[in-house]
Amino acid sequence: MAEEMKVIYERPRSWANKVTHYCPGCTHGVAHRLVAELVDEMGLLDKTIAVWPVGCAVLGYEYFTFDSVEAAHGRAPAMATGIKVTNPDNFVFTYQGDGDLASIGMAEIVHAAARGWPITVIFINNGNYGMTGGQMAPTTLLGQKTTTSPLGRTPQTNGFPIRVAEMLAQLDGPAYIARVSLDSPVNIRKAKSAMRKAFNAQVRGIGFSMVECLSTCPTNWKLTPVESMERIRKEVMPYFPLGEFKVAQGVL
Amino acid sequence: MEHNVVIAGFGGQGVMLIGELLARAGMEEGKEVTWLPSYGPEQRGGTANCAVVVADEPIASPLLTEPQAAIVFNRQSFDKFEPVVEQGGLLVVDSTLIDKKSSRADLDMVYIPATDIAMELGNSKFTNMVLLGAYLGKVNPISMASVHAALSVFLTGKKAALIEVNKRALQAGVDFVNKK
Amino acid sequence: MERVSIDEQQCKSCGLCVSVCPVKILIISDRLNARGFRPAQCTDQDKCTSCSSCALVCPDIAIALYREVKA
Amino acid sequence: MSDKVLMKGAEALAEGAIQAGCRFYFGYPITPQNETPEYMSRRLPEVGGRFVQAESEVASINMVYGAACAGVRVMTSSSSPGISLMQEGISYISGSNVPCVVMNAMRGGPGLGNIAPAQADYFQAVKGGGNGDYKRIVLAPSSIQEGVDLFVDAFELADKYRMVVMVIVDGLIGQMMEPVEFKTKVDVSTLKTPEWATVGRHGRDHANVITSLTLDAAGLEKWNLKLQAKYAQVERSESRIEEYQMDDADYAIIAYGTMARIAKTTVRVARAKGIKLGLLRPITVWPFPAKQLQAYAPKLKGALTVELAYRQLFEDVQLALCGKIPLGWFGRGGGVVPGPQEILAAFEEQFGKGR
Repeated sequence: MAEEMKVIYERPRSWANKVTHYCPGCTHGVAHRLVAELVDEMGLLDKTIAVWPVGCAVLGYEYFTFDSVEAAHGRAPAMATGIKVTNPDNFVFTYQGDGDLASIGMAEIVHAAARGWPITVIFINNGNYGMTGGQMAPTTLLGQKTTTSPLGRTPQTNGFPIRVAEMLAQLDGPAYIARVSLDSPVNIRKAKSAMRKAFNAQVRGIGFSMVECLSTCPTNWKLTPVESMERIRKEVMPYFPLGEFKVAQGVL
Repeated sequence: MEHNVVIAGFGGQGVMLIGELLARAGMEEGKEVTWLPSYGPEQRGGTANCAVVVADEPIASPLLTEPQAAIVFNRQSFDKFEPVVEQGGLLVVDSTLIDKKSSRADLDMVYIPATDIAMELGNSKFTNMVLLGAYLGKVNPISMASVHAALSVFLTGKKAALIEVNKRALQAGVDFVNKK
Repeated sequence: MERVSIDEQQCKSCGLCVSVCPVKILIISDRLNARGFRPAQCTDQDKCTSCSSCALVCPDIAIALYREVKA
Repeated sequence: MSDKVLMKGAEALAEGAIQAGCRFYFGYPITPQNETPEYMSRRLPEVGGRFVQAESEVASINMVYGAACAGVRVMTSSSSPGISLMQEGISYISGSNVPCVVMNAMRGGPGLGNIAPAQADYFQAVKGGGNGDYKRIVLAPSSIQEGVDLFVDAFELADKYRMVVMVIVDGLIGQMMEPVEFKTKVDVSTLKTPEWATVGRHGRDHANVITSLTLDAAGLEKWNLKLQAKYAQVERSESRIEEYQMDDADYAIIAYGTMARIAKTTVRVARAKGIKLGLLRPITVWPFPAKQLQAYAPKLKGALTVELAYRQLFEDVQLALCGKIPLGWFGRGGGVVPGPQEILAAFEEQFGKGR
C-alpha cells in the first residue's frame, strides 16, 4: 500500500519534550505550546531568550530548547529590558502570571510598556496565585473565593480586579495589546494569531507587545479541567472581555 | 608644603568657582590638589563653601576642620569660620558686606572692601576675584601666572573677553594687601 | 499508521481532548501510565477528521496528528 | 603637563567604569551620586553603550541582572536607601553566578537619613543585605584616582569570579574634585562573550539557562558548596590593604575609604608630636585583610578602629585581632565626619599619649 502520512500536527522543535510539572488540564501547557510553535514557525529558535517568572511557570525554562533566564518575582520586564538592550537583534519575551505581573511587578510592566521597547509579554491570567496554593490575585473576580478571600472577594476589603490589557493600552508605548482565551479550540487558534502579531511587533521592531491569556487553574478553582474551561466562558470573560486593545501601524 | 583654605559665602557669589580656579591652577603646576564642596540642601540658595588644598605631597584629608585660611563673603560665613581658622592663620573678609571685626588676636586679618573694588572695575561679580587676589597676595600656594592660565579654561568663547577684567580684579586684590 | 497518536506517558488524563472531539472518538482509557494517569485513547482512527481540536487543547503536547495521502 | 584632569569624584568614577569596558548602565536618581548617572547618560552613547533610567532601584538592578546574563560589562550606582532596594537583585545575581559592578555612595541612615558621608552600610555590603549565603567583593577606595583604578579591577574581578563587585564610596569622594589620570583603557572589542551567556543559541548545540532556582535541597547544597569554594578562593587571593607609616609604628589606626584618608592626617599630626602611629587601610573590606592585620599584631601596642558608623568595621577587626592586641574604637554617625584632631584626641584618650 503506497500510502504516506502527512503531518497534521507534531510537537514543535522548540519544545524540550519533557513532562511538565503543571496540574492536569492547566492551560499553562497550552500557552507554552503556542509559544514553541511560533518560535518554530517564525524561525526564532536561535535568537530567543525567554525570561521566566516566579509562580507556576518558574520552571518554564525546563521545557524549551532556547536560551532562558529566571527572573525575580515581578521583575521579568526589567530583566528583559536589560537583555534586549545588550542584544537588540535577539527575540526576548517574558512569561508572567497575574501575581507576578499585576501585583508585585506592576511597576516593571507599566514602565516597560511605557518605554515601548520591543519586548513581548505573555501574561497568564488565571485569577489566583496558583503555585502558592490559590490565594487572591489582583485579577481575582468579585465574589470569587480563594484561600485569602475565603468568603469571596469584596470591593470593600479587597478592591477591584485589574484589567491589565485595557490599562496598558492607554499608554502610548505599546505596539500591540490583546486579551485572548485558552478555553476552546477556536479561541486557542485566535490566541495563537494574537501571539503571532505580538511576536511580529517585536521582530519588526515596532514596539512593546503583550498578550493576556485567560487561563484555568482547575486545582485551585476546585473544578475539573472541562468545568474550568466553562468557567472562563461564563464568569471570567464577562469581566475580562476578549479583544485587541492596541494595534499599532505595521503590526500583522 | 601644604596650603589649605576654606572659601565661603552665598550661593551665586562665585565661591565654588574661585575654589575650583585655585585647584585647577595648582594642578597646572603639577601640585596635588583637592576641592571639596559643602553640598546638600544648604547649597541651594543658602550658604555655600568649599575647601581647597594645594600641596607638594599626596593630600591626606580633603576635609578642613581647622583651615589655615578662610575667605569669607558674608556675615554668616564669617561667624561660621572665624572661630575655626587655625592659630596664626589668615582670614580674608569682604568688608563692604561684613562690618564685623574679629575678636581673635592670633589671626592675620585682611579686611578688604572687595565689593566696592569690584564695582569700580565695573561689576560686583568680580568680587570673588578681588578676594582671591587678596588671598594670593598674602600666601603663595601657586603663581599668579598659573591662575591666569586656569582662567582661560573657565572663560571660553564669548566669556573669553572677560579674562582681562578678571585679571585686573585679581591684581586689585593683590595690590590692596601689598599696599598695607 | 495512526491518525491520532497519543503519547501515553505525557498524558495527564485531563480529558480536555475528549470534551472537544467533534466525532467523539476519544475516551479516557482504563490503563494507567507510568505516572499513574489514565491516558486518553482513540477508539476509531478511521473516523478522525484531522480537525486538530484535540491537539489544540492538549496542555501536555501529547497528541500528534497525521493524515494519509495517496502516493 | 601630565594627562591629569580635574574631575568630580562621581563623574571620574563613571569615566573610570567606561574606561574599564563598561558599556551598559541602569540606574535611578538618588543624592549624593546623581552626577554618575548623569555622566553615564551623556558618555555611554558616545562610546556605543546604552544608558537606561529605570523606574526604581528594584528595576535597575534587575535590568543589570538581564544585561549581566548577556555577559557584558554592566553596572549600576546608587546610595544607601537605593542599595537597600537592590538587595533582592544582588542576591539573585549572586545566586546565578553572573558578574556585575554596583557602586554605593553611602549616606547617613537609617531610613531616609541624610545625604552626608557615612559608612553605616558596611554590614550590608560585606555581611549580607539580600537573602542567602552569598558574598560580594567589596572595594573601598579612599581617593578619586584610586577609585578610577579600582573600577578596572572591579570589572576584571567580577568577570574572573562571576560575582557582584561592590565599590563603596560616600558623598565626600563623590562630590570632591581631584586631578585624575585614566591609565588603563580596556578595548571592549577584545572582551569575549562568555560561553555561558544567554545571547540566543545561534547554532550552539544546547540552550543556556541562567537561574538561581534549585528546588532539590541536595542539589542546592551542592551549588552552595561550589559558591563557598569560590569565595574561599577569593579570600585567599584578593584581599588588599594599604600600609601607611607602619614600618616603625607602635600603634595603628584601622580605617577605610574617606575615614582612612582623614586618619592619614591624624597619623601625620601624631608623628609630629612624637607618637609612632601608622595606618592600616583595608582596600578590600570583603575579603577582609585579616591576615595582613594579624601580621602586624606582634609589633603593635594597640590599634584604634575609626569609622563613620557604629562598630561595624570594628567587628571584623575584632574577629581578626581580638585577644592579640588592645583594641580601641572611635566613630561618628549620621553623616558627621570627624576631623584629624578629633581622631587624635580619641586615640590619646584610649591609648594615653602613645609612648
